Amino acid sequence: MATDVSLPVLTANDFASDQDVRWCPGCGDYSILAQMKKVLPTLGIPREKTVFVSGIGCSSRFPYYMNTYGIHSIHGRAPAVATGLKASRPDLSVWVITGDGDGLSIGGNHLMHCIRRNIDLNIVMFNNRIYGLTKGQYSPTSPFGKITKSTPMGAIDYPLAPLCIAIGCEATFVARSIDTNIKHLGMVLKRAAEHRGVSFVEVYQNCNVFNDGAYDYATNRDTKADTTLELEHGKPLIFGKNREKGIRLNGMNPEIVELGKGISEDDLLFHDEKAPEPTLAYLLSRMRHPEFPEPIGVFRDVDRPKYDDLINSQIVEARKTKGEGELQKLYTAGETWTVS
Amino acid sequence: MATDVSLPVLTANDFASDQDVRWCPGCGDYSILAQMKKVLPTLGIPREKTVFVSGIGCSSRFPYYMNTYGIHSIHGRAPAVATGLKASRPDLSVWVITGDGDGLSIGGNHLMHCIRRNIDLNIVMFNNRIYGLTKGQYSPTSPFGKITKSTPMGAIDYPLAPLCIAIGCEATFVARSIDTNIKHLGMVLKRAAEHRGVSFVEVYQNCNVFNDGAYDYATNRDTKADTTLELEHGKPLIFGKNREKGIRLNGMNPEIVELGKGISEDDLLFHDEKAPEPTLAYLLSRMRHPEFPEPIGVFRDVDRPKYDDLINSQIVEARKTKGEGELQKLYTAGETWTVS
Amino acid sequence: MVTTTPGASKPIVDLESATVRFCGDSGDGMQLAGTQLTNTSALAGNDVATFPDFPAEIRAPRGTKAGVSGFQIHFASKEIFTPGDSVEALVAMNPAALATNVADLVPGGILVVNKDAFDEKGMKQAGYSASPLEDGSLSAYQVFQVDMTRLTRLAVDGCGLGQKESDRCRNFYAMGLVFWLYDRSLEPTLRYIDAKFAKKSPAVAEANRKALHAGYNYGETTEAFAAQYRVHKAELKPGLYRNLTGNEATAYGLMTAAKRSGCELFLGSYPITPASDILHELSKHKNFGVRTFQAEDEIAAVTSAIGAAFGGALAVTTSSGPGIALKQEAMGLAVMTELPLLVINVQRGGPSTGLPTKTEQADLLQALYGRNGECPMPVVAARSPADCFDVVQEAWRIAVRFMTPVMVLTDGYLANGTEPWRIPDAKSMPPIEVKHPGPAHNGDVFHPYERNERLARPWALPGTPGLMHRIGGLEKQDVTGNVNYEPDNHQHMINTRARKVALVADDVPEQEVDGPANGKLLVVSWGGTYGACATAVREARAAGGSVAHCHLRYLNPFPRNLGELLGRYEKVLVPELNRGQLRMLLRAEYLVDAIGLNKIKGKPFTVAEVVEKIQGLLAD
Amino acid sequence: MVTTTPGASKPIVDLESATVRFCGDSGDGMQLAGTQLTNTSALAGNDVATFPDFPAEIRAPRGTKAGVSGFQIHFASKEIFTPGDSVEALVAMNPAALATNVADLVPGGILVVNKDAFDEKGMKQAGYSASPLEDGSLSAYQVFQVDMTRLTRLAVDGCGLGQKESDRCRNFYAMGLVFWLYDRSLEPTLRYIDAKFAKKSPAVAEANRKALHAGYNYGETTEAFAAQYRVHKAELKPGLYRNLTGNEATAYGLMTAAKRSGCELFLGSYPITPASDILHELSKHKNFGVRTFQAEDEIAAVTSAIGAAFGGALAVTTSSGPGIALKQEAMGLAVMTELPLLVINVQRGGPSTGLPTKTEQADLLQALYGRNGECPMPVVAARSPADCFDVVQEAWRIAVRFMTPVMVLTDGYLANGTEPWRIPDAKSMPPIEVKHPGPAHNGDVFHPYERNERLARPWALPGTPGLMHRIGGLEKQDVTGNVNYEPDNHQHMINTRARKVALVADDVPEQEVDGPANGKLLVVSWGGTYGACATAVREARAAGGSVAHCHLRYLNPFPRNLGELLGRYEKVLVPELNRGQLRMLLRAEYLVDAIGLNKIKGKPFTVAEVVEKIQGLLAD
Ligand SMILES: Cc1ncc(C[n+]2csc(CCOP(=O)(O)OP(=O)(O)O)c2C)c(N)n1
Ligand SMILES: Cc1ncc(C[n+]2csc(CCOP(=O)(O)OP(=O)(O)O)c2C)c(N)n1
Ligand code: SF4
Ligand code: SF4
Ligand SMILES: [Mg+2]
Ligand SMILES: [Mg+2]
Repeated sequence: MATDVSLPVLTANDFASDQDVRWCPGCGDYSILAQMKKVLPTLGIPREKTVFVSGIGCSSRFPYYMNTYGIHSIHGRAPAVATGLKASRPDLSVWVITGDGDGLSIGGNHLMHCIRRNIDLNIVMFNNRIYGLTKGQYSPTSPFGKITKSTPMGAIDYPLAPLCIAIGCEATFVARSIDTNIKHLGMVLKRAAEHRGVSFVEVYQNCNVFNDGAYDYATNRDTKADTTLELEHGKPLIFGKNREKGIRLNGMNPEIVELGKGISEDDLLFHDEKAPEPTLAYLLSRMRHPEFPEPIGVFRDVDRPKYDDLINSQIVEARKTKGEGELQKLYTAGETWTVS
Repeated sequence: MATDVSLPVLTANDFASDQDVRWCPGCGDYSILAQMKKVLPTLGIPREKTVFVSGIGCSSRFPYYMNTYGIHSIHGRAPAVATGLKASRPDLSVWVITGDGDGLSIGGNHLMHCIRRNIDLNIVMFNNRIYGLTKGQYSPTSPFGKITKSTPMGAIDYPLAPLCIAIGCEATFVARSIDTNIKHLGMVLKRAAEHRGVSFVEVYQNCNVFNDGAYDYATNRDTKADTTLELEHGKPLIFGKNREKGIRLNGMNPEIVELGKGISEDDLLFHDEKAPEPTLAYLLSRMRHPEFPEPIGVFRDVDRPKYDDLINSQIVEARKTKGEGELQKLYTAGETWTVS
Repeated sequence: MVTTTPGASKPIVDLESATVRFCGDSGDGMQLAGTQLTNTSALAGNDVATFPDFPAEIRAPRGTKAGVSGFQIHFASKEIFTPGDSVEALVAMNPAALATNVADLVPGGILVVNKDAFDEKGMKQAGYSASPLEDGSLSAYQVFQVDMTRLTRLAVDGCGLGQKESDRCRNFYAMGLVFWLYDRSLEPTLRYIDAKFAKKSPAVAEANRKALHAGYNYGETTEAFAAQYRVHKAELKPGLYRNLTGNEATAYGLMTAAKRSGCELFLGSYPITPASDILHELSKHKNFGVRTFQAEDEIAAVTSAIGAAFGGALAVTTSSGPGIALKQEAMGLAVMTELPLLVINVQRGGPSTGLPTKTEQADLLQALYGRNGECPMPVVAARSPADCFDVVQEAWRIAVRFMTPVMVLTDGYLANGTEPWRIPDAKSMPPIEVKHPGPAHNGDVFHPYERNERLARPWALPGTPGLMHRIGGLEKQDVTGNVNYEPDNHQHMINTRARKVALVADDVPEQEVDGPANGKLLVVSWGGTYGACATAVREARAAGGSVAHCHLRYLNPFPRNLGELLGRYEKVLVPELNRGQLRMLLRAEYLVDAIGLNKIKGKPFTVAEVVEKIQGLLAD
Repeated sequence: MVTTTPGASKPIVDLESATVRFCGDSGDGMQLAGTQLTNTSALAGNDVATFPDFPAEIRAPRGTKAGVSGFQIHFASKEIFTPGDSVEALVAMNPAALATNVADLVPGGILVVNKDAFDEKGMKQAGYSASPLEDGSLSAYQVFQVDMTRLTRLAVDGCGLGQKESDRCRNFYAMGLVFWLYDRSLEPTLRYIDAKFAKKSPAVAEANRKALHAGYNYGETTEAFAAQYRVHKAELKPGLYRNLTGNEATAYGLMTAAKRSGCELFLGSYPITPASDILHELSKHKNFGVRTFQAEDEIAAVTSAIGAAFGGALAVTTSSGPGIALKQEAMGLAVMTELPLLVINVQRGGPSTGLPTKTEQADLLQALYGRNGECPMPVVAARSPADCFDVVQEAWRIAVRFMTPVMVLTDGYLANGTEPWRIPDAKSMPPIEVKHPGPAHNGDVFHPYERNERLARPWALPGTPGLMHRIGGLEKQDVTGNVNYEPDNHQHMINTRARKVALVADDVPEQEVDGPANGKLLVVSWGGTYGACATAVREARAAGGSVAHCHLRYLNPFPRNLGELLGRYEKVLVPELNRGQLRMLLRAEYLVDAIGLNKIKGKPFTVAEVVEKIQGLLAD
């Protein structure tokens, strides 16, 4: 398209819409928005070819703030809306913005099916472990025992792990980042955009009004080096302030070990984004604070034919074998007779 | 309850309702029904304490044929219906009967959430890899490329693996059996009933009208010894006509090995239903024909507090701390004033 | 009148029309038998109407009443609109079929039974204590007991088929017999056998051929049958014809609308009886660029269609009963975002799961009021199988002209019923105009909710430079399309959405009536009851009654002249397969004391039922 | 009349009623200020009515118009039904609040502004080019510019709070000022401060106390205010009172219905504005045996409730707008299985996501017709916050007496509004009778669809020996409850379900009217518009108009005498916060040419709007 070629170099500001942002001051959503605006200009995709689709929730207001096409749809259905759009308009770059409630509570089934179809969408789940927009009920990712407006005696549902679900549906790209870790977040968003096929990104996001500090352990200067672990493809799993700790495989389970004392990097578990079997990614997705440092970065990045390609190649295929459809032929197929 | 004590010894027939069974002749559902009728009398639970809840589908007609209480609800919602019933009536033994479409397509989200809550339901999914009742469209478990009424050029969605999903939601009991393997099926159903907490059982079921032979590989005398593997707790993973083959762990992935030739049983992967980490169960759930023999039996059986216990213990707890609720106290809580 | 044609060994009785029903076990191939007689009669130049009657979704054990499948064909030398109230000839392949169908056979009618099926077991399953073939309970009919099983086996002997396969040829034997009875050519069926089996399995082809001939000859040779019947050509509009079911017509209509509007067709659907065949049909035509998405549920089906509509597709979702209920929330989003979308409801028996394979008209009020808030959308309904073809195209025309979702109502009776369809000329069809705004030049702002004279907003497609905009389900500010909670804007938008839908009335033809422009009684109908009502009104008028017929295609908004029209008659009768939903709308809108004729039995009206009601109203 | 009371330094003007509104940023604690004045006035013996007005769900940046939160209190020495059309005193904590609220202040009304907030930034955010405090645009009002921020900081100085915390005390300063203005006691608020902060943080408690007194003394001492106002006790029914919001009343009503019927309360719900507070309230009372299940979505919420109902619980599901649309399919299952179930719809602005925090009455037709097929269920609506308490109990009484789901309609205005509630005596409430059939003795068959004189089927609970039975969404055979597809049975069941719901009319009181038994005009209203309509009709009558008021609690079925009643007046007016949904039902049912007064602005009617319409109709 002409516009693609004559595309002026865009800046983050070019991706800002004219609407004033209506999140609470201090909300983690702001920094995700900022990183998205930084990343998009680096993708070489014009604004008019980019579409943000969201459900309902604070996070789902996101599309209003982007100077692209957008649909702020209904609660939980963004993956389905985006599937219809991408399947019929493969030329577009389609993002899905969802929350832990929007995406895993009411929308869990759509998420699951759009992941298993491997349709080329970039799904970003803002996980603040709470229902923000409705003012503070627990969500499917709220920890067991969490006290909220709807659980004064503590939640009795065991939380879902977004990445475990995604991997259970054989997602071809799975990653995690943190709202305040802006460089890392930008990197992850870019990787997600570059992956062909479905990309699922969980972002730890602080809701400073209804769930403040949910991720203190992972963001706080003093502790984050010990509570998170940055995944790097082909590298051993090392963490700690002085990178003095590592993850080793003990049978089928991970264990934390101190480096030195006869344990060298080679004894550690090495990360492999490209592993055809998702077993490693699954194991990593189950490492949870406080027992383990929580991995951030790209868990899995593999290739598989995409739904949007497949649906269109069947059309090409059908035209090749049957020829471009002709209505008159269609009408007259089968038994006909003439009345004169 | 009186009836419990004075309970006459029941037989399979006592569990048969007066409705004539309306499945196609030769349908795999018949043998599941037969096994269920055999197992129930062995549980020592009176018929009136047993409830079958189903959605919509051929499989979901099941409750009509059982002389127990039952709800043939609406498509995909059986897990939610059963959750409401079990949460408010913990004294009942509640079964959920669902199909691969009912449970994984429209009902996937309810299934996921009822599993993660670990509510004490016995869920049996009749997986015939097709929509039977609506006469033969592909389902979420139909293989890629499957040609059906709605996919004349082959399905382009990658199938979901019911057990991977269940394990991804941290199911506390996960098992698989086969309609025609009646002894094994009976054993698995009994184990499911005995487990406290949610039990998820996938049954390979033949739809001889719309998907005949889908499980030929796993049921056919000549091949089944090589295409399936019976899991036994604490035992090595061995299969093959002469039990000559086994599964060994190669790094994080399973591989098939020939026994003998320097490879002994001890080199094989040993099954552990009770493993606290579901990594092994997950790995087993991903072994698929033709690359691997498909495990049948109990994949996982661990204990965790049940939702139905938790919701009720909060009530007990509240009564202990606040005392049995009194309406008058409730009304007069907070600021009141008298008009005379 | 009876004639004897040379060549034919028996006298031939000429009939103006005939109604025949094949019935037997689901496994007996009755649908095929019916289809063959239908095509043969159509090819012979008759007007035809059919009514296939399947057993409920779950397949029942062989030989049980629940497993009975039937197919009724009405063929005539005059224009007909219904499959006929009762049958003049009934073919019953087993006792269960006899038990469940014989009541519809006219006294003196022809009854052909497969005698071999009337054994102990068979009769028990049908609930017969004594054999109806012997206890005289069938004395009102001309009963022909044929050993069909035995004779078919004899006929196909030597083709090398096993017994089970041989017995599968029984329906061809029955066809042959009926074809002889109505002096029908075997050619079309022989062609069918060739096309269908010749390659796949020559033995089966041969056997079916033999069975067909055997049945034909049985009629010819046995003493049993005294005469043959003949139904002459009908006076039909000249042209090329074919048979079509309502669901096929819907699918073809959608593909045609796509071509006419230059949009690509996207169907988001989830299987459900009786709508699934639209999905099946469309998925066969990928070479037309048709994309069919079998979604995980109805909500994903409709929301995926909304996404496709945003992208510029002719977006459709199809369902029935409970599936439509599930789509209501998302339809609200389509109304709010003012995107063109077709929601096709193949109505079935309700409430809840109800009677999935039976027909009903009870979703009209849901179509109008099933959503939260004031959420208006146009509603149109098809009146016959072939009419589905036209109605979906008209619905799409409205959808794009007014930028609105449109609900299309058909029903299980239309969906599976067939009628001869005069094949249109694709090239001569006018385009359905679709305009998308072009790129905007730097600086000038785009207003996604700026409206034209029809109050339609622009359909700006992603990919168009400079038109980037966001839509959603929160209340919108007019013109800018920004989220807006201001009281006056909300009132304005509520009024605007309502006015836009109301304006559709100016864009569609005035309502016409069949019959006198004023008089004693006006029969107002909608949807699948057209045939019965049209026939009944004509009969009543032929009998001298002052009665006219007004059949509504547009249910929201109503045609602009409807109120005035209703006023021209002393009484208004509204026959419906529900408890009076259209009646209620007419009463509320026009304060007319409309009278109802209501039936909810999972079956269409018989002409007689409507005639009787009309006579009654004309009498007093 | 002006008096000077000893002790009070300024003259006191007696008023029959007063309307005050606090408004400011969401963070300014205006809801608390309003609640305190409400309670204080109630304790002083006034009748009170309130209207909290929250910003839309998403929190807006400080100081913007979108972030403005308001709370209006109407207190009087007479009986009142509404929070008042306009306000006589307005407290605006910042420019945005002033800009969005000043229009509602009566000319000559008292306007108190926090002068300190009127800086560059603040005024820009509010869209003021020039300062309204200087450009004379407020000349119509008595403006009092108070340096609230500065004065509050001064007052709390020494309590050891940071500036941010100090500024949080501003609302107490404002309260103090208003309390002085209306001669209100500070006691209740001081008690509140104690209860709320004393333990948690003595410093904050101290600061709030100081701010409160400072505000009060400011009024007392500054020259600015010429007089104080006083509203005397109202003549209220003797008894013990408290304030209650509609959502609290709904929760209490449910708990009461549970106790009265001996059923355990099960709530299946999914959070949604403005219904969530019912879930929140009920989840606090587990010691009543209340089970609250926060489901994964609305469909799981309602279906879990259906499961609980099968088990014998008082099963409820609560939602609003889009959430109710999603429940329609499952409601059909409840209708088909004939289980008692309450579906509570706290209506909000629609369509689609609409205006989540605004009120509307546009879900009435959806309540009646939102489901597939003929799917009738009773519908009742609450008329005031406290009335929710009675309506939900009545709904449960109907549900168990007739074995049917019942829809309860409230709205966002009732849900968050408060009114004084005369606390009933729990012990003296009659039981709601619930019968469950007992064990059956071997052999005798149980018929789950056998009916009593109300056509209700037995509520047989799992666990009861001998009563094992299966229910579901497919059409049922009457009496046996077996799946059945027979035409006549379907017709019979459709009629039976409809008749059963119709019979409810014989079980509820006849409709009453307030005013003359016949005359020129009857105003018919339902739901939350009660207050405005009742007040308007009384005013119009006081002015000599021949007008009566008929407020419907029962919307399906209508009270049995309604038709006759409508006939007794020359004209019928139906004011609704929708496009005329009840009006349409009345027109269809009774062929009465009802006239509509319709407003859809997310706000309740003002009394003046209704009065004007009434006058207009009485005039011509
Ligand atoms: C059908 C429907 N049900 C419920 C709601 C109310 N609702 C809006 S957002 C939301 C959950 C928000 O949580 P999450 O997805 O985590 O987003 P967050 O606000 O935390 O970013 C709910 C329950 C709705 N708008 N629509
Ligand atoms: C809301 C709704 N959508 C769709 C249907 C139609 N329907 C009934 S069963 C079914 C799928 C059945 O497949 P499965 O769950 O695998 O059961 P099976 O018949 O194969 O045992 C569908 C799509 C329905 N009854 N209700
Ligand atoms: S409520 Fe929480 S998530 Fe929502 S905007 Fe405010 S801080 Fe962000
Ligand atoms: S259609 Fe298939 S699954 Fe259904 S009853 Fe027949 S054989 Fe069984
Ligand atoms: Mg959240
Ligand atoms: Mg299936």
